[in-house]
Amino acid sequence: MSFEPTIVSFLCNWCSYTGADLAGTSRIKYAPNIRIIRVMCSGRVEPTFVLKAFSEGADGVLICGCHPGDCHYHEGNYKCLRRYHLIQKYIHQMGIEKERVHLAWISASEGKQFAELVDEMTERVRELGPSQIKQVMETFA
Amino acid sequence: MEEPRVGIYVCWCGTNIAKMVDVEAVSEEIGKIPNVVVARNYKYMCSDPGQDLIINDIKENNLNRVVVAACSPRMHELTFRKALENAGLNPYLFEMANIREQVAWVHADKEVATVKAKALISAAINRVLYHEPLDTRAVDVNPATLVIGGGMAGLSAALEIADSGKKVFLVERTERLGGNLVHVDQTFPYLHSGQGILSPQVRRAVNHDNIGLFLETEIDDIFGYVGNFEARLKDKKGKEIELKMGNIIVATGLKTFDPSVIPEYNYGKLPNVITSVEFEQMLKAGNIMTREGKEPKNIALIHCVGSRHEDYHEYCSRTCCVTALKYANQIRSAIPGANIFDLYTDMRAFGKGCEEFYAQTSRSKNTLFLMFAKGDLPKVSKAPVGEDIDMLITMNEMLSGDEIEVPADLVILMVGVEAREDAKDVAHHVGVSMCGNEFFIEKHPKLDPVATTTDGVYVVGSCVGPKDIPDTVSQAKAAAARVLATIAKGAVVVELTTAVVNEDICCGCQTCIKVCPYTAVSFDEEKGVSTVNEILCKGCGTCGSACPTGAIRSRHFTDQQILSQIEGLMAMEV
Amino acid sequence: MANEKDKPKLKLAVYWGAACGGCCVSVLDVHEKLFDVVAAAELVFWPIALDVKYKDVEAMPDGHIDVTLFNGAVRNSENEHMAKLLRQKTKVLVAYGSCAHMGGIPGLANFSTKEEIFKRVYDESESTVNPEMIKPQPHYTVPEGELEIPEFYNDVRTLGQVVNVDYYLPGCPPQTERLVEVFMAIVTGAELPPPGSVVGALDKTQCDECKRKKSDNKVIKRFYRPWEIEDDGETCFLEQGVICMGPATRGGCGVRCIEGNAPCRGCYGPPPDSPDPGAKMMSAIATMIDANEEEDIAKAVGHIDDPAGTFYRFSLPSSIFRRKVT
Amino acid sequence: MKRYTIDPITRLEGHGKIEIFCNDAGDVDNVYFQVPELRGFEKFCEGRPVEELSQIVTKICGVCPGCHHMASGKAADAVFGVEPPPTAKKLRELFYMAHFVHSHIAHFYALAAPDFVVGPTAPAAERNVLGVIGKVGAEIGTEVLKQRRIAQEIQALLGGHQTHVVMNIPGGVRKGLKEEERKDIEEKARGFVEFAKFSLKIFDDVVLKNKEYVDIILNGPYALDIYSMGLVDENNKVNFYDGKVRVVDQEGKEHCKYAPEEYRDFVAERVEPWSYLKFPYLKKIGWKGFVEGKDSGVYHATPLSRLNVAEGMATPLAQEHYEKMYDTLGGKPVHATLAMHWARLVELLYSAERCLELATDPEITGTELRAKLDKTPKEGVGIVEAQRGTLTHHYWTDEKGLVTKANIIVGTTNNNAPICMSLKKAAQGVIKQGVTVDDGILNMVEMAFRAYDPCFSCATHSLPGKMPMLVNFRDLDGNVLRTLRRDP
Repeated sequence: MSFEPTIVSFLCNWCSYTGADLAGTSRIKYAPNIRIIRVMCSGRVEPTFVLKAFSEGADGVLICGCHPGDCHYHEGNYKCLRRYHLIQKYIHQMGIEKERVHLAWISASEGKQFAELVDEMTERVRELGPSQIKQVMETFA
Repeated sequence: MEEPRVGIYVCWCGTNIAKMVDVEAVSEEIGKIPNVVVARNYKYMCSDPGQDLIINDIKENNLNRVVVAACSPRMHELTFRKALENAGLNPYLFEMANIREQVAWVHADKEVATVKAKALISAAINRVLYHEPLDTRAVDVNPATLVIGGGMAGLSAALEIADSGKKVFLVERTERLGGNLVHVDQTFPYLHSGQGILSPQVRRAVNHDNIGLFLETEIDDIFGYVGNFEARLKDKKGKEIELKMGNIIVATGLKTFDPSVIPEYNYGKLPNVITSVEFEQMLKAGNIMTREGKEPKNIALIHCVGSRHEDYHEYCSRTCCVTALKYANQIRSAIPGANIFDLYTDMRAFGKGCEEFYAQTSRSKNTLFLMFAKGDLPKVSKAPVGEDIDMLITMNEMLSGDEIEVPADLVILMVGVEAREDAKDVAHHVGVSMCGNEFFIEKHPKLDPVATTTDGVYVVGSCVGPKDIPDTVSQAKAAAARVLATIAKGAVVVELTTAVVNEDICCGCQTCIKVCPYTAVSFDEEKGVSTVNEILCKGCGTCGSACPTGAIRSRHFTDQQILSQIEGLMAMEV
Repeated sequence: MANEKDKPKLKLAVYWGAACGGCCVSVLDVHEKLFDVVAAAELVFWPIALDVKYKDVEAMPDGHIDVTLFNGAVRNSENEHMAKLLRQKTKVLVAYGSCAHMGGIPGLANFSTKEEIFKRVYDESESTVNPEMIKPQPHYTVPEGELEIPEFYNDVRTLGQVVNVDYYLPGCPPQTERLVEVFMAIVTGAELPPPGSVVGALDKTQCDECKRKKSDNKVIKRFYRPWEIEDDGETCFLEQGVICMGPATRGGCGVRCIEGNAPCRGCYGPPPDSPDPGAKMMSAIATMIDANEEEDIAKAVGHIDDPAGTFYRFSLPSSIFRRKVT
Repeated sequence: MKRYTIDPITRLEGHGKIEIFCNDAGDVDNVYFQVPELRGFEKFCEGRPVEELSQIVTKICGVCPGCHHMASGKAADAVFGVEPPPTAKKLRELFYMAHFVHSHIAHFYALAAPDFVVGPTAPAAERNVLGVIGKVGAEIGTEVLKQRRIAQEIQALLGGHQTHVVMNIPGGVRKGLKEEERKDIEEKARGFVEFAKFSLKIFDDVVLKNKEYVDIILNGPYALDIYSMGLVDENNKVNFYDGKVRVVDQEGKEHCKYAPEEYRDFVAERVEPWSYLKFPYLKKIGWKGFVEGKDSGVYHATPLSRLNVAEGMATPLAQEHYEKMYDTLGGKPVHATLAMHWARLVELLYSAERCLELATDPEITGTELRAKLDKTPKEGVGIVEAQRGTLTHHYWTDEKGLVTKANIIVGTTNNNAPICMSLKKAAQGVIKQGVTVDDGILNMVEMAFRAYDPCFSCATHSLPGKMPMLVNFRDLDGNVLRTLRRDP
């Protein structure tokens, strides 16, 4: 049986989560590997959440926010973008592939794009294979 | 904290969820999770009996936490929070798991979908364990209202409110009121004069004691929150005007599509290809003629110009079809002998009296309806020299199946409508979102079509999407009614899902100050700590995520809640 | 506790795992007060100072020792054995210093595997001549008999990851005054915080005590290494673009590094209830970046050299990830 | 065969262990000194910014962190290819002298003095710093602790952090000295000089005036016929902070004199499977095992070896005592292990005098603290003389100054082989057929070990100073027949 990755996703309430809802109301099918957590703004997403997701066994983390300039809170998505870059640098240093964390902009109307994004991300992570972090946690001694 | 007693309710949503998620199995298994006291599944949780289930359980099993697994929280979170309130439980001790939009509707394998549903629910349970009761706060409502846009929508809203004796500031960027209707000669389906409808309204607005009118004025900035907005306006001379209001109605309208981008129609190249807007001018002036000043013998109307086409706009502009019918009638009465060719794809004549109008028009003589396939546009070209007509239109006529040539001296393009390019700025000032085609998004397309996700801000008329006059006016008056209701209440309730500073931890590094887009965080020199203004704070949580000490908590989105939710997501892995 | 007079001397033990000795020195740094301490407490086990052997500790009844100050991380089998033994024999086990608390500097070894470390030290080291690729062995037979040394583990762990710890006393090393405060609190039977708490450190972080000028100007265009700037000696390091762990590091040390014009290094660990010792500061630092364009942000982040070694300098083993994935 | 396990939980990178094997006749066959811990700094320094290392490596040893800080700081200067301005160099050395004063005071009074002041065979209970105090008076004990504290206050003032110093930055130091601070240090330095002189007087009164002790030093089983290593300035005078490394042979003839960056041509390290600590030796001579003589590359780097390689001390009073020592012990070089205590006191006096010189140097309060860094970082070696031996740090970095490789030879490591050999000799000298091994005997063995002031023992500074000692008499299978230990 092929490896089925688990992807934890953080979506901002106003654009991305609404976009995901739209994918639903439009009945667009996408990979079931994603598990979504709603935050009010991508600016709420901080490294702790990403690290926690990996330590709990996530193979990938997908963060979505409003398109640049469209943030419901003006600039939250930029704050997220800044953290995203540092998170990637950090996890890379910790021996985790950068690509396991991905940030994308999804507007309230981009249900289709969201579905495609989930499928792409799922494939990307499937190719990377299972994340080793959880195993490290278990064998840590 | 008291021992958590959680109630779980899995909704079938009729068959919507039930056909893709094994709701029985889910509620059974979830019932085994520690702290879960009751786990039920029911056809429609949002229905009254559904909500009563929750209310009774809260009372009988004294639940202190509730999780509903159903549709998107954006749909029914408030519904269920109310239910908790009715049962005497703080509404924030509730969490929703979205197993419809995020599971049932997007996945195809029932087994997998069921597993995922469990994961989402266990995450919701983990989260709700750490929910805390939150207060709400009532703030006074400033009785004045700002209406942005002086078109039919803005006018109607402004007058409705002003007539009820409340102050209105009506802001219009151009030098006159009326918006697009100004250009319209007659309106469908009853051929009332546009002016006849508009001028009395404009006159009343201009002279109304309760309406402060600001022409040639634009919004410079808006800040504040429901009940207490502050707006800074700039007029043409650059003069700044500061206003305070409790509610805002956005009625910025739309503009017509520019057809010169469509090669097939040669608009701008062939002088006798004109837009419906230009044709309205002719009708108003009362003389229909070609550029050469001749009376046209053959007149063609082409529908869906810029509408219902993936290269331009995919949506239907709603008013063009019936407008075309209106033209057919007006042309026939102006030039009885003229041949009228109506080139359409689908004739969309919905709305009161419109279908009848279509029937009546099609029965009349020398009006020929020709159908082209969506996307297969007719081509307008200059007629060869020698012919005594100006232009030829070649098209694949669907009903006959023939490729035909249509003669034309005058071609009228029924141009569609689109959002204004400056809609973005407005959206930003008032904090409303826009959909893909740049029209504003309503709070809920069905249940709350004039409100927005920003409390106290309403969107009406064509800035939400193409509309005819009756729909526009009814929206405007609906919004007016909503505004008047809040003014009547005198106070609105604001959620306190805001950031809060733990002063025992805050070290005064001041990282958070510049992070806040609403200047809600300030530094208390005396105490040497940051403080959050709960009314200015909109609860985005960015400051909490920027705080290096963890002193700032984002209420209802705390680290503990989210981290616990993540654990829950993974707990159900198989 | 019983009243002052007839109170028996406090039975005190001090032990190190993988540590540098600085913690022991910090105990000695009570200086002239040493005699008072010796008067108040009976040192029942302090290998560096006293002739008390493992065997003697094993012979003690459970809970015989009132307080053990365990410093150092758990790096090898001996450390682990002693941690478990002392837990058993001690009423109040204190993880003393950064290494026992969070893994400390030795915890940086979790960037590498045991094999990588051995390879570097015993094979590749430029001054080492080891053609036979000899490696130290836990058991090795010499002509005269068998020799034993402890087994070197792959991971460095904190004391709390090996045994149940009553209190954490942070610092590299802990400021001696803090030790004396805690020590006296125990001796005088003062009210102690709930087990698992950090003692001898403040809840507020360094900035609260830091004398440097700070403002809300926490926006950074470019990050600098300390040697890249002319430190004016009085402005907040962060506002000069130099990463300082102060905002995310408990106070209590007397901002000693900053007093020496070096940015705080984080040895006192994160404030209460931190889910991870470095992630909050990482988030704060990233948020401070004064750019919205992706490439500008990437450029700014490019100047944050060694994020893992910076934000987890003393706490890698206690971080969410524990160690590098290899 | 009998096996004696002397299991002192001692400190370097971990805990030390001594295994003494005796043959059936009861004579010592062989002795193994094992260091059972490794932390792997050489590996995890990789990836760190080079300026970080001077703070990270202090954690190699919290007892002599200042030495690692200085060696690392100098290595970082070299990586950037800069020389710190004079003021910076002098501030570093000033700090370093205080570091030496603090360390040497503690070692002498807590570890060495008990053996002589109280007596090597005196009851163990008395043979500690408290015993010393009993002999020479309580106010001295207090004075010892006070001087040590003062030395540490100076380190804290200059280094920011009293233990894990943050003074150095590539090209200089982070903090200058104010005039009032300088005055204060000058005062304290005068105190050091007085105290150092006083300490030498105690040594003179208690040790040198006691023929028995002098005899132990000169004729006890405590001499090793090996090479000596130490750092010297351009006049071949002892220097701790800067200069070249000089090695002399058993007759005091120069074997080599190398600049820091050349260390690999002269020193090599050997790995033994029974210890985590490597065994350095002179590369050009080669490793011949744990043996003495000109053909064996074994050398020691101790106070005694430092004086052996030098042509004198750079300060007047220290020079006097330097000459006196060699006159008394019969000329240079001296190989008597126990003479290290005397040498250490001469160094104490030098450190105190040098401290005073620097504190009164007009340049010391200068404001030019850092050299400009305009070269691309690459590679650098930094060498200082640590209390416990020549300390070498060698770093390689990428163009951003992030460390790609690090190699470190720690002070005590130099003496790893000599310690094994001294212990064997001492053991062979005192544990013989028919001799019942008792407390005094064990202490005789221990004295050899302690003389090196290996970093692990110095952690016991100013506490009742006595190596814990346990001897197991085992049969061939290693079963314990009888256990002998001292009561504290």
